[in-house]
Amino acid sequence: ETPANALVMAWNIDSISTFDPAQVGEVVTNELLQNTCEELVARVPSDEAEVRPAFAESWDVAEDGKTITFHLKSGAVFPSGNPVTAQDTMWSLKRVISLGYGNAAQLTDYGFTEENMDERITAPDDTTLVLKFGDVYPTSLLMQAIAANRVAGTLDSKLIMEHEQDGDLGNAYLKDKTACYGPYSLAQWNQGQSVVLEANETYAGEKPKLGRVFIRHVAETGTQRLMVENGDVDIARDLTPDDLRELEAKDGVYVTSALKPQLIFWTFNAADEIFDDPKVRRAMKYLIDYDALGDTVMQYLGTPWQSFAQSGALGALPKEEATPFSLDLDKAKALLTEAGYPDGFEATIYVGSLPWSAPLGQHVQQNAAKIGVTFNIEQMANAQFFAKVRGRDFQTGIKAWQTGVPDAHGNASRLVFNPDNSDEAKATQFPSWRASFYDETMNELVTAAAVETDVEKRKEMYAELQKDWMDNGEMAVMFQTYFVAAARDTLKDWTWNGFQVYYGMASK
Amino acid sequence: MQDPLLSVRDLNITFRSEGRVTQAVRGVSFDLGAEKLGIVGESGSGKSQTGRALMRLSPPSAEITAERMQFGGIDLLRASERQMMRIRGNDIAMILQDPKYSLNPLMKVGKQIAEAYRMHHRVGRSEARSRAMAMLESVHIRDPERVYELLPHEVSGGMGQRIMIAMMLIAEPKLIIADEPTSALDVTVRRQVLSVLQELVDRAGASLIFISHDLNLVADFCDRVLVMYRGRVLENLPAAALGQARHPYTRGLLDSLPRLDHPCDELAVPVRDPAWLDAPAA
Amino acid sequence: MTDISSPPRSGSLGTWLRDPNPTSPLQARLHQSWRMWRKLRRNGSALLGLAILLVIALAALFAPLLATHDIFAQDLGNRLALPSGEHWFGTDELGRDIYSRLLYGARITLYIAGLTAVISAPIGLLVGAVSGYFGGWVDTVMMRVTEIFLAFPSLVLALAFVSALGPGINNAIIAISLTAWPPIARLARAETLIIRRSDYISAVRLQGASALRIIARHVVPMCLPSVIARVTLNMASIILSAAGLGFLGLGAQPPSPEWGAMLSSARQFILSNGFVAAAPGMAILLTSIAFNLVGDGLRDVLDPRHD
Amino acid sequence: MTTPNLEVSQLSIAFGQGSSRVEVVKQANFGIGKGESYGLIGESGCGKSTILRAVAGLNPDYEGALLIDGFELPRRRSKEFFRKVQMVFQDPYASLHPRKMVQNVLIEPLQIMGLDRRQERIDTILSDVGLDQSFRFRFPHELSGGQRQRIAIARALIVEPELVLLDEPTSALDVSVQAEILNLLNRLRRERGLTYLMVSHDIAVVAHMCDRVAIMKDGRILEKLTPEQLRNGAVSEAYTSDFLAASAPAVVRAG
Amino acid sequence: MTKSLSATGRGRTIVLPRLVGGLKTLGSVLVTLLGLAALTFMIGRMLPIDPVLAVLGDNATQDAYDAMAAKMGLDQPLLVQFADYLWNILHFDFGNSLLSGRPVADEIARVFPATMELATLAMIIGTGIGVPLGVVAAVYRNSPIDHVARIVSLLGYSAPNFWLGLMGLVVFYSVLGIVGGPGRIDMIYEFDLQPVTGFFLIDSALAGKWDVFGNVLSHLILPALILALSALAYVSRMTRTFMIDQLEQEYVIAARAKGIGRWRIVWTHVFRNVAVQVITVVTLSYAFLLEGAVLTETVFAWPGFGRYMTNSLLSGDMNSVVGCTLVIGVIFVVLNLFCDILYRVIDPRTR
Ligand SMILES: Nc1ncnc2c1ncn2[C@@H]1O[C@H](COP(=O)(O)OP(=O)(O)OP(=O)(O)O)[C@@H](O)[C@H]1O
Ligand SMILES: Nc1ncnc2c1ncn2[C@@H]1O[C@H](COP(=O)(O)OP(=O)(O)OP(=O)(O)O)[C@@H](O)[C@H]1O
Ligand SMILES: [Mg+2]
Ligand SMILES: [Mg+2]
Repeated sequence: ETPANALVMAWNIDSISTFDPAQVGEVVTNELLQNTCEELVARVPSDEAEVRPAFAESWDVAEDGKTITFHLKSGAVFPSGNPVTAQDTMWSLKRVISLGYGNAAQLTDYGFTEENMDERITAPDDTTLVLKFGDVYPTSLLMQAIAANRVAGTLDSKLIMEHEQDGDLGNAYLKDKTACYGPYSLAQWNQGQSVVLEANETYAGEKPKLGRVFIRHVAETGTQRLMVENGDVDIARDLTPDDLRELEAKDGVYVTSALKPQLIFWTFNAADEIFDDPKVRRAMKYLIDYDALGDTVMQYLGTPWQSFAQSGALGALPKEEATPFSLDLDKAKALLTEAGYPDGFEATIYVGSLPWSAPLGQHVQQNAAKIGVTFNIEQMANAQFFAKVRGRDFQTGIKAWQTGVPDAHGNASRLVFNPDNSDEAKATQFPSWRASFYDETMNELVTAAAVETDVEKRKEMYAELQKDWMDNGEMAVMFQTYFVAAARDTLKDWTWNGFQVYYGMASK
Repeated sequence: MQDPLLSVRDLNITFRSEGRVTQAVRGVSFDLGAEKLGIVGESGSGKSQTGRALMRLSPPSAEITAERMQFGGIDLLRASERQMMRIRGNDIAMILQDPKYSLNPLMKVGKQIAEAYRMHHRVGRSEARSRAMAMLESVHIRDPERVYELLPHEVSGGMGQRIMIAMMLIAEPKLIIADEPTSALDVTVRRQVLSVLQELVDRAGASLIFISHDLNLVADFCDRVLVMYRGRVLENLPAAALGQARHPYTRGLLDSLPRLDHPCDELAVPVRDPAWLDAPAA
Repeated sequence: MTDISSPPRSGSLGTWLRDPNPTSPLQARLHQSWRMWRKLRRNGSALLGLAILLVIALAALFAPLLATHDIFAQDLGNRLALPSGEHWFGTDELGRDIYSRLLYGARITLYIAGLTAVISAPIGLLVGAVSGYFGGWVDTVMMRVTEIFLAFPSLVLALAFVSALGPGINNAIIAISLTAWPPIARLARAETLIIRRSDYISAVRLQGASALRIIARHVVPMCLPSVIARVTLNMASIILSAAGLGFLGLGAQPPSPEWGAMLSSARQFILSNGFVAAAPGMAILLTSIAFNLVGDGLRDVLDPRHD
Repeated sequence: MTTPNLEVSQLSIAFGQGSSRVEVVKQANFGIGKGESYGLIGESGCGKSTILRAVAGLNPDYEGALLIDGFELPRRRSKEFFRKVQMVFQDPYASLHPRKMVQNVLIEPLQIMGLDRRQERIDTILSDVGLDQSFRFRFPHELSGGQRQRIAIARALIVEPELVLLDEPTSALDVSVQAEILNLLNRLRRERGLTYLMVSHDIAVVAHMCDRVAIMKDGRILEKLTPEQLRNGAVSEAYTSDFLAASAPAVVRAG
Repeated sequence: MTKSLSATGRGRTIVLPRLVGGLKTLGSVLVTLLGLAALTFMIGRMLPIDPVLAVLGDNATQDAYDAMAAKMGLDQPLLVQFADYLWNILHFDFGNSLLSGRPVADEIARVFPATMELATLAMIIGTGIGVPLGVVAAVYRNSPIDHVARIVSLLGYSAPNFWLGLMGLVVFYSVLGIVGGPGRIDMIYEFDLQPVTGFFLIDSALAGKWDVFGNVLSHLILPALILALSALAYVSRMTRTFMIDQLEQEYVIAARAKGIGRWRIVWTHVFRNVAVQVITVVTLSYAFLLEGAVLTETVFAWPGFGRYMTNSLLSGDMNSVVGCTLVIGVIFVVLNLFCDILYRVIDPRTR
């Protein structure tokens, strides 16, 4: 049995490598940071597209739409005892830009640069933070992309700067520590072993109901299942569909899920002679039995989805329109014939080591074989796979991508927009660039939609963009995935949505 | 002659392995009183197997039959393993050919001797130790205190053989079977070992079966000789009469030895006659 | 028509074989093999192992005839089905017939296990024999190298192979072989240390034989029985480590029905659908046991000490 | 006397290092003429085998000189040396490779020496050592001790050496087989004009076989004698007479 | 005067060679380890796995990537990196883990005791059962006991560990509830235990917290048993082989001729003669267990060495991997040395 005042979780937390909000790029630490660092605003648990006040009690947008002023909580105190001020928040935001890790894009995408940040990010007093933008962006987008993002957490600048090494702005210090204003703070992290969070006494927001969060690293899904069945953990995070199905039927355990902004797709490298032709790429999209996979291999894990704008995002198409393709070998064959491959071709699919990688690969492989296309599957470690894809060194690959914004722009700016298709540009953070996909018209549309403040007009633009992209884009999106977990009945109020997990609301 | 100590009638030993049947010993019979009996014969004639059968130490693949194999009041053929354990070492002892292989290489030789005594006598360690020491002295080992502590690889061949003898005779058995106890030794050492053996036999009044292929040695040392050929006893005669042996096989063996006193160009090689096997037992 | 090469009638062939006084090297060799065979035949467990291996080999050979389904054909609607008349061992996570896949998998699995043994045993044997025979600094150096390989993480090596030579089964085999030889070398060295002191080695040295010749022709054959036994002991771990490399792109890639790969992809269904893992697991287990039994038997037969 | 076939001068051999160093052969000197048979006798462990092994090159760490036909031998023996000098070991059970057919045992020296007419030579040598052709395809475990020793002798003689080193060639065999082997060795020496250096601890055997005998004790050569001197007991060392006394036969033959 | 001279002379002849021998051994050991480090490092740096991506994630920009690579020192030429690395190693600095940023030595010190505790218990069980099993099988060679022992040990050796592990968990943890389940210790106790040695059994015993000790043991026992099974299989097989060889020796007959009972002969005479070989086998399998039974550790959520190394490797964290490799190297070298010395101590013939 688990302790009454603690949340005990079994989770594969191998991927944790740092707790620096400027650097964190993966799901696990992101979730932990959400619960240790309070952002300016928080997403509403029941509707991720909406935000509510968090560290910022309120905000107003200037007439010209280019300046947002946040009014912050007053009298807040860091776990270290230092007072929390708007200067800390400002410092934290600038720090992300200065460090220039992947997360800097959350800010640089909206015009912040190291040169202009001192002028554009300011804290006129202890409780006021002002952000100035060069363009007019939809406020909802900015709230989602910046204010609710981990980059907008408030770090304990004084404490951190005491531990600065070689001008790293505390990056080394934050490797295994949190120094944030938020509901919990990190008490202990042993790589590949466990993470312990403890509630902060000084946190002025809603007090967490469970004083301690204990995460045990369990890589084996079967083991996770046994632990939750036995009541040794309250919730298990990495279960397989088949285990989930059986657990759901059992007493004492329930299955909970939330659709998350992650897409699983089959990407094609347009630099490859074969996949340069949109017809070929389109043909591939008819090789996937989306529904059958969704009911079997991907049950609980994902739901069929084919557009870049994930379900739930502003601008996303309704389900029927976002899933125009279905398994149709004849159509695929016809398209290939049109493209000049009546007898098929031979190519390679790279897959990583996630549980669904190989089954999905084999599925398309088998269907492709039926129309004369031979795919060879090569499986490899994820880090190796990433390197290949980022190096444009692949023909096709099955991969996932997650955005941090419940807005079509989040993915449009990455999966569709390609700033510069040349090799030298090394726009490696753009899946579109990785796949050598460049479309002038789509690029323009993405840029235009981002600054369109008329919501309806914006939605229309995205609808147009999605249709075009689904037909001609560089990837066949297959699924949008779920967070899914099995929890004990004793664990109540487990609250999450696709973007945020609210440990503090859980109770027993 | 009064009741013999050991009486063997029609001893047969057969090996069955891989479908091949080897008759190692065929119908061997003899009686043994308080005397030294030599068993001679060429290699493979069944000497060792006969000796081992008496102690029931034949390999598991051996099949032993006999009309009689009586030792004192005990029927060796039917004795239980437990009974045999008590007999071995205590009533019948066996000295093996090569001390190099017959002593446990990792155990102090003294301990090996003391162990043999303790197996049959309920005594403490120190008692057994002093017994072993006395035994070492009685086999003419000069510095028993030191030798007691040695390991088998640290003693010479002759010394090793004397240690073997001490080990096997410490429980004062009534019957000693010595299987080629000296053939690994060179001539000078051989004499010493034999005299030690002789001394001990005399003192305890034990009977001795002495197995060897050296006719000279047996003639010199034993009272009576069995000559074996392919598992069969061809001749059973007093050792002193070996020079007058009738059987061509025995004569052949004698002639095949090079001799210092009779130089010759060519040694005689014994001729063997399969008919000997069918002749009535000696 | 006469065929001069046809063997004599079975009766006379039998006597010719059994003749303890062979008149030609061939007859002598065959006579020797015949006697070994007789020895082996009396060894019940070795025979059982041989029978199992034979069954597996035949299954591999006649897989196309014995298989009931296309091993690649997926049927998502009927995935993870329990064993039935239609699918004797059930179906896997993509609805493929496990029984048919096992049959075809035997080919790849035997290939991997066999080839690994065939590569690693000679390397180990050679290193061990050379090191033991020469002794001195040669021994020191070679044993240190062996130690390095022993301590070397096999995954590092495997990954190095992917990067250097690319993925594939054959590279996996090489990678596994490279980590499998050190224990064999140590064993061979220990045996050689004893063998090199024997008179028959001195005797060939007195024939003027070169060290190479002595090692290859005289030392190696004597080490062989225990090396064989040691190699067969490794079969299960070879198959399993080949599977362990699968997710690095080494070894059998999906949709290959290699047993180890089948087993490792069935891992996530062990609790919910245990039989998916059971079939390849049992196949590996049986093969390994069979190899071991045969290996033990062969050692007894080949080892002249047990004559 | 002509140049001796083999000359051993001031040969000393030690084993071990530092404090565990023991000298097992101490300044041995002797020479063997062509066609002569020379015996080395002494108790177990006195260094007889060590001398033979040194001559054969199996033991390259020695001091002193070994000369064949007047030329000093290099430490690493050449192939030519092994054509001239061969050795027969004490234990026929250990000196044949358990997995090699007789045919292969005999053909190997021919291959190494690059000799021709191989099958013919094997035929000849087999009949010379008194074995018929059916033995060609047998394995050692199918042979008796005496037969094995014959094969070992055949192996040594097949390259037609001049000098044969015999290390107790019969001590592992029983007396009847010993007689056969000794006769065989004598016959071969006569027929081929071989030179023997023979080691034994059996005085009678050495006296029977050798033209000259050296008695060894603790690594030293005590004295050198002829067989006649041995028979007559005309020895100068007490140790030798002890040795002789111990070897006296007990069986007095009738007639 | 002369006396003291001769005494020193004697001393020198005995001590000097030993000293020289010892130094030689030490030297070759160091060379081995350096070779090992060099090989691992060079191969590791050529691996296709990119540590920068492992740290930065898939989404990083190229600028961030380059900055990180520079920070990790990966932008230097390979040889320079290697020289740096060697230089550090010679100062006993194994660098920081690329992934966690903590000193590799600290990380290993954390995970290694977990594995060592597991492996040690497994080895004690495996040896405790495997050796007698092998001995009995050898004594009753080719009897049903022998066959059963062989098949059982073969099953243990050939069954995939992760399967055994999960099945063990299902039966003993889920259904019967008699063992502690995954992890080293129940969460409730995790904070009660101040790590001193890193061996939870010892730590809890030292602290006198016997309830914690019991809990640790209940977690340890199942994975240990599973690992023990495969060790047992190997140990018993090898023991059987060695025993059969020895049982055929002449001194066994001699001992029987003395009237010693069969089992007394087996244990006091024969077994001592195979002890060295058995110990060699045991230490070697211990070394392999210490190298980490990755799958068993995964199934039992055991925060051990094997998993740590595998994970480091798959993330391209070569500093950690080389550190781990060196640890394994030292283990092998030390255990080998230990066997050699033991051999000399137990078997006087080799002296
Ligand atoms: N374990 C066995 N299996 C089969 N045959 C055996 C076995 N042991 C001995 N023999 C056979 O039994 C016969 C007699 O052997 P034994 O050892 O008694 O001879 P021996 O007279 O002692 O000879 P040696 O003088 O060589 O010691 C031999 O022909 C031998 O081959
Ligand atoms: N390789 C070696 N290392 C150390 N000592 C050795 C070695 N070979 C022989 N000796 C020792 O050298 C001495 C002489 O041995 P050698 O074999 O020459 O004696 P031998 O006269 O042939 O005796 P035997 O009649 O027993 O064969 C012995 O004390 C032996 O222990
Ligand atoms: Mg005998
Ligand atoms: Mg000798």
